[in-house]
Amino acid sequence: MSDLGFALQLMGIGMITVFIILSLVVLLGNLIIRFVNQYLPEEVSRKVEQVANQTSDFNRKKVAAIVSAVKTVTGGKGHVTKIEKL
Amino acid sequence: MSDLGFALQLMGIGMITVFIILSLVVLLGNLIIRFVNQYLPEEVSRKVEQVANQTSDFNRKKVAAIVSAVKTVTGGKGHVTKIEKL
Amino acid sequence: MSDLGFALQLMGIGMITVFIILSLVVLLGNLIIRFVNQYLPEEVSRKVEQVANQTSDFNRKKVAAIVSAVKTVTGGKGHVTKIEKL
Amino acid sequence: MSIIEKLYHMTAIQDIVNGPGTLLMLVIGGVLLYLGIKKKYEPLLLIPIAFGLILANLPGGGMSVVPSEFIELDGHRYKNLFEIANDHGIMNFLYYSLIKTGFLPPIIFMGVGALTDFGPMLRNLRLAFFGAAAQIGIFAVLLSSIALGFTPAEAASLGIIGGADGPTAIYTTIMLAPHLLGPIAIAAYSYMALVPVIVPLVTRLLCSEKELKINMKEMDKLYPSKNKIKNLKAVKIAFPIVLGIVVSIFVPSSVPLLGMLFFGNLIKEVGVTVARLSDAATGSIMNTATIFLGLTVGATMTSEVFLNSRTIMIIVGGFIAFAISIAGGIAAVKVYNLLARKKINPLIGATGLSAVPMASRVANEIALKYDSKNHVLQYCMASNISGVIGSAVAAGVLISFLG
Amino acid sequence: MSIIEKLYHMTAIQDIVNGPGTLLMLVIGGVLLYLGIKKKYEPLLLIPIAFGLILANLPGGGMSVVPSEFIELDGHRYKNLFEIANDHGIMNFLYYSLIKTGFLPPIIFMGVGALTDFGPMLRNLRLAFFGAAAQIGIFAVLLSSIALGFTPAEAASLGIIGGADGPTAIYTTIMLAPHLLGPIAIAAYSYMALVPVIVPLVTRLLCSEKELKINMKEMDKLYPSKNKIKNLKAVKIAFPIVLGIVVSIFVPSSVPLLGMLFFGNLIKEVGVTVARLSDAATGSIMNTATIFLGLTVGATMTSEVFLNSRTIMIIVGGFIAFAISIAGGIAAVKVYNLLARKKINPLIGATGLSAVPMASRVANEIALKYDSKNHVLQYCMASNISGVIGSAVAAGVLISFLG
Amino acid sequence: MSIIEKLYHMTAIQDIVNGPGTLLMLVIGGVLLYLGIKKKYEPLLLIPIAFGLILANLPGGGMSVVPSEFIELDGHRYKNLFEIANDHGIMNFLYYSLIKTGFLPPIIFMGVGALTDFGPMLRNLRLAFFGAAAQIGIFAVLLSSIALGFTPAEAASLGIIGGADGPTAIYTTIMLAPHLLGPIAIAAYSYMALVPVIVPLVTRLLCSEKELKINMKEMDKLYPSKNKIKNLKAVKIAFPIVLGIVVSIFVPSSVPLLGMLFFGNLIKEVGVTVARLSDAATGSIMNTATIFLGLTVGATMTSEVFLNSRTIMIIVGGFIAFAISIAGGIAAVKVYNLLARKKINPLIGATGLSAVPMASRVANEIALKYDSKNHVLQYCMASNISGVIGSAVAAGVLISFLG
Ligand code: NA
Ligand code: NA
Ligand code: NA
Repeated sequence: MSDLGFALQLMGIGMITVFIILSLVVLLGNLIIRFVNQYLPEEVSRKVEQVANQTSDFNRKKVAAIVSAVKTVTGGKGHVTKIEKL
Repeated sequence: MSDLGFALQLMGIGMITVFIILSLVVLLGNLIIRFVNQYLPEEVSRKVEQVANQTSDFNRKKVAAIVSAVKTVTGGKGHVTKIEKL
Repeated sequence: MSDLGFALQLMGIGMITVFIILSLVVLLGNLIIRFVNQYLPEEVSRKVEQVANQTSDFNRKKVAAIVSAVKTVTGGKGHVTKIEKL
Repeated sequence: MSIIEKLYHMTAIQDIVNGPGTLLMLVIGGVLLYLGIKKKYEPLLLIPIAFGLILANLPGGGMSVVPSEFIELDGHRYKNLFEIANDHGIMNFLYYSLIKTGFLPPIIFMGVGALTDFGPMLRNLRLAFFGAAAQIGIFAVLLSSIALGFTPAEAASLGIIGGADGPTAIYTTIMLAPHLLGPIAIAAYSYMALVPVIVPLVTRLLCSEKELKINMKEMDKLYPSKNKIKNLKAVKIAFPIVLGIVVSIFVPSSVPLLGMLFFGNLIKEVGVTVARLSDAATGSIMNTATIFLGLTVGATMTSEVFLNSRTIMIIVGGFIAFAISIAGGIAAVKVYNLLARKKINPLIGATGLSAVPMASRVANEIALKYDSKNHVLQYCMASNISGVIGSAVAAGVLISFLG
Repeated sequence: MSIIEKLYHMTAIQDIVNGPGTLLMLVIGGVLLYLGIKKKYEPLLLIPIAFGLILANLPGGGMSVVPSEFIELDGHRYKNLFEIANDHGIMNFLYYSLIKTGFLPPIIFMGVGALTDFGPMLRNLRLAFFGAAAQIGIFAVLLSSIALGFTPAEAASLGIIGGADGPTAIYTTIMLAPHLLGPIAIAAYSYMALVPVIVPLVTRLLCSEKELKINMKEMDKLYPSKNKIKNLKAVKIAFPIVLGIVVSIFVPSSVPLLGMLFFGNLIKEVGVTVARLSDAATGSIMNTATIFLGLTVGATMTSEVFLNSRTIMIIVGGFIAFAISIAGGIAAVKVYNLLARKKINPLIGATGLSAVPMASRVANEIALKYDSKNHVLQYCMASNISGVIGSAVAAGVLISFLG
Repeated sequence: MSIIEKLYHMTAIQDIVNGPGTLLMLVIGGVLLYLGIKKKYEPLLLIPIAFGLILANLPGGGMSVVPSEFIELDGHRYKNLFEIANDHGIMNFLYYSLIKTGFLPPIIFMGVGALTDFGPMLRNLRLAFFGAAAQIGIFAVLLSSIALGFTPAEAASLGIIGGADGPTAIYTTIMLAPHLLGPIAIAAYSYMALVPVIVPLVTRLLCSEKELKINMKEMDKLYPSKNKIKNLKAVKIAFPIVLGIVVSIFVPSSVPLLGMLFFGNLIKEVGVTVARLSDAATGSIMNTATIFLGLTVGATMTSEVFLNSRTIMIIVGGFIAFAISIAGGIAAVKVYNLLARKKINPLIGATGLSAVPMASRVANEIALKYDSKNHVLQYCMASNISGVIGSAVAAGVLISFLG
């Protein structure tokens, strides 16, 4: 087979595979969502969850840092008292 | 020698060695304590030392971070004014 | 050639090279400065620049940390209100 | 021989006199540094690549990567890493232990995974399809490159630039055509940096104003999706595991890339209990990998390897691959819109290319230009991230058939 | 051959059809992920191990560790790392450079050392004895495993699970029976995670309420110790140095483990002047080592290696080893209490097992359940930490005689 | 053989009885630990070196670096790293992969570069000259060492101690005389730690009070420099690029060191866009490299290698090299002052030695002692930093002629 013919075939195989896999992504994603909704709902409004998520991500590194820093500075006796709205 | 006999012997050697080493841990630990008490006492009450230790550990990373952060935000002119008791 | 003669020669080559390279450091440094002064002046008083530099260095790690930490603690609604002069 | 002569022979001046290619390479290194430093084109990679290129082209420094024939021995054996370091210096030690083994790109993909949030994609799963259509550039350029005389393996490496994903392009090239690693890496990262230019160019050529004004949020209101996600965390944890397994079954040769991507994503989503691991994956491991990847990729580009017509063809071909991929994504949306009532903004097709997250940001800006209330970022991210999977799958197919 | 056929052959579907073991392994991987993620059983290691296991068992991905015969050449020589990467992929590159060389466990022990505080042990040195008695499980299971048909080297690797210390178990197994690495690592980490179940079980079986109520602080008041530490910092610095030397003299084969442990501890105790080093040892080095240790250990577990009766025996044997070790520690306390006036709470014997610091926390909770004022944590930590030394010494003896 | 006999043979007691050198080495290790911990002599390196030395000298632990003949095979081939780990343990695995390949010193230099601020040098470029004169100690000691019977390669490694730069000394010794690595590294780092003693000693011997009172700032006011830097950031970015190229052309063999130094400096100066890279270079990479460099360099010092007259000569020779280098820098200033109107404080010559930044701090203190308003720190830093370049260039010359 010529290189070009082979390349055409490869194009076919490649694009079919990519489409199959991304179809599976869609399909399996939906199945996971349905499965989780059914068996592990833990009804959390998405928005709250998102914020919480974000917060906890920050928390881990930065809030912990600032809070413990303030604590340490003051030998465990201090905390930030004024944090106002922007 | 049978594998089982060998294993028994190994058990003996192993447990004896473990006991010898942990005896040495106890013995040498006590010797070090006595030696240090005698020649490098630097009478520091243990509790204070501990706190100091902890503080300095935190200090290094976090207090430095917060303090210099505040300093930098304010171009070296600012400092945290209110840190109150918890 | 004797090892000693060779060593003497090496001393000559070595010190000459070191002097050449450090002359080039001086020369090229001056050329770069002139070139930059002529074509990329961005007239910034050195002192201000230095401070800014330092600040931005700190900023990157620490100010970001403290600011976002405070933000996160308060869900994006808080900021540090009192930072006073030292 | 006098001292002066000895001194002269110690320097690399004679080499420069002999081969003026060196000077040209230094100029190219300077240009890449300029792009990385001043223009901020993917500086994390272009700066190390450029510096590696400069070091490699200064004769006598022993910092250039030698062709693999230099480390071949009789009987299908190779020099060991210690011998490579002894004979060819630390840059080859790094190259042959970290790059030629195919090690660093998967390691970087682990970090990419730990930085990737599949949330936007999971919330708009349908849009993930368009990450498939946007791989067409890879294969289109593969086809044309073969026609232009590249071997299939070389053509595949060239085409994969259209995947718009650095580690994927580098991994594929290592596996298929390592002698083209330098120019392909540079093209891949340069065009990713040029996404703010290329995407608007192609989009305006192919899309009407009306199409670009399609408002996804209103479409969502008109035709709400059935599956609300009730427990996002659980879904996000299950997703990389299931996907990892399925992809491994269907395209085994993409496992080193996608397996590590999904592993990185898993440890991110598991969260605080394994935060040590995701911190390492996105921090020290990824940064170290980036430095050594950049320096060694740069060090493959000696003048003999770089200064030839193929490099020009790679630069041109890479651009075409990018453009066709974007066009492919847009075309797929147009076809979809012909058939479906719930219309999709073609920008979501354009971002199927990947180049995460810059393509999405650029697409969002375009949308806002036409309608200042039309925020498409989250929707673009869906196809954008699926484009990463898409091109890694395409890479797996290519490696499987040509490797 | 049609496109569809080619496509099919690219996938691993046929392999799965041929070997149903793969599916079973995927289920096992899923269970381990569940234990790590949801049950939080040592997630830092179980999650990477489980993911490595899954990747290894998906045929065609080339992510499974090959038996060492595959890298042997004629004349007692081995493929070099570059060849291993070329022939067997990056997972074998990682395994044969980092694991089979015995490199990562000592590196992790350096981090463990830099995280360990010998303070509680130094303040209650006597209690360190009970870390010796709690190694009996190692040798008891060694004995029974030989009776069941394991080779001595295999039996030793199985027994060392009773040392309740991950890096020690892994290091010993690498040295003595690398083909059992996967199940032994999983058993070791699973049982360490199950310490909150196993310790109460054994303790309640063997101890009376009266014994569990023994209050160590009151005993200390009744019979105060003679040696108050006046300069804890100096003692803590001298301790790892002296211990390092003495252990090296008596059990040289434990030096890679204990030497690195004491080195890590030393740089921790020296403090701020070398904080860069201890930060690296406990941070980037240890986290990176953990990721690669987990993935590669997981990748050794292909269905051929894992799915056989020996694995079941290892799982059972490991549990017995744990239980006997705990019982041994408790028994030693009981014997001591027969002879001494200053009584010791048998929980301090139970924690001689190691599994730091979870065993101590669990023991403390048990004590508090019987008497809400009886805090034994600090005392438990003494034997708990000495148990780490104890099992590393036992490992040294085993490697010395069987390696 | 009885249990007791077997037990005895497992220990290293017999080896200690046979070779009393071991005990002496342990004492030396203890002294080095004392210097590092208590006296704070370069603790980041001396502590790992000392601990490595101790581990290496405890027979049976397999933690000592074996001579390179042990890894040589027939036909100019070497054992591969996997075989080295198998046959000689992890310490040799580390040594032969990271040190003997010349890998770690350039990696550390990358971190040094990312920590170095060329600003003070750029503001006082003229003073960079005096970093050249202060390399004379290297060559003077090279000369005398050859006279004392060292081979030229050994003599060069000894002389390079006078460069007062750890990674440079280690790199040169790896390339020229790896069997002397231990004592040379220790001498280099010890004398760098002793700079606060050596610099005042030599300075007071050679300089009058009047000279030490020369006030650089007033000189600057009297004879202001022509080139004010208008855009420091641009200059700082261009400088490492241009210097990297020029040095590579003139002394190619210094490229592994200086190329990496300038690369590290470049990513520092580019700033925030590549902060991930400079953080890695100065953080995880450099700290990890320091730990393994220290341990393995220490592990080369077995009693057979260390306990001989050459070690004494290295210790003495190193001191002389330091002293002559300082004197050379001072002499150059004196000559300059004879010719120029704008006088220079001889302390700026003394700091040409390098040992950044301690030499500058010490010099500043000396100046302040004579005149509490005479701050010379910034001026000293100029020659101080140029001394780093100077000794790396000298190293390049030596490697080029003797390697
Ligand atoms: Na893509
Ligand atoms: Na234990
Ligand atoms: Na120097």
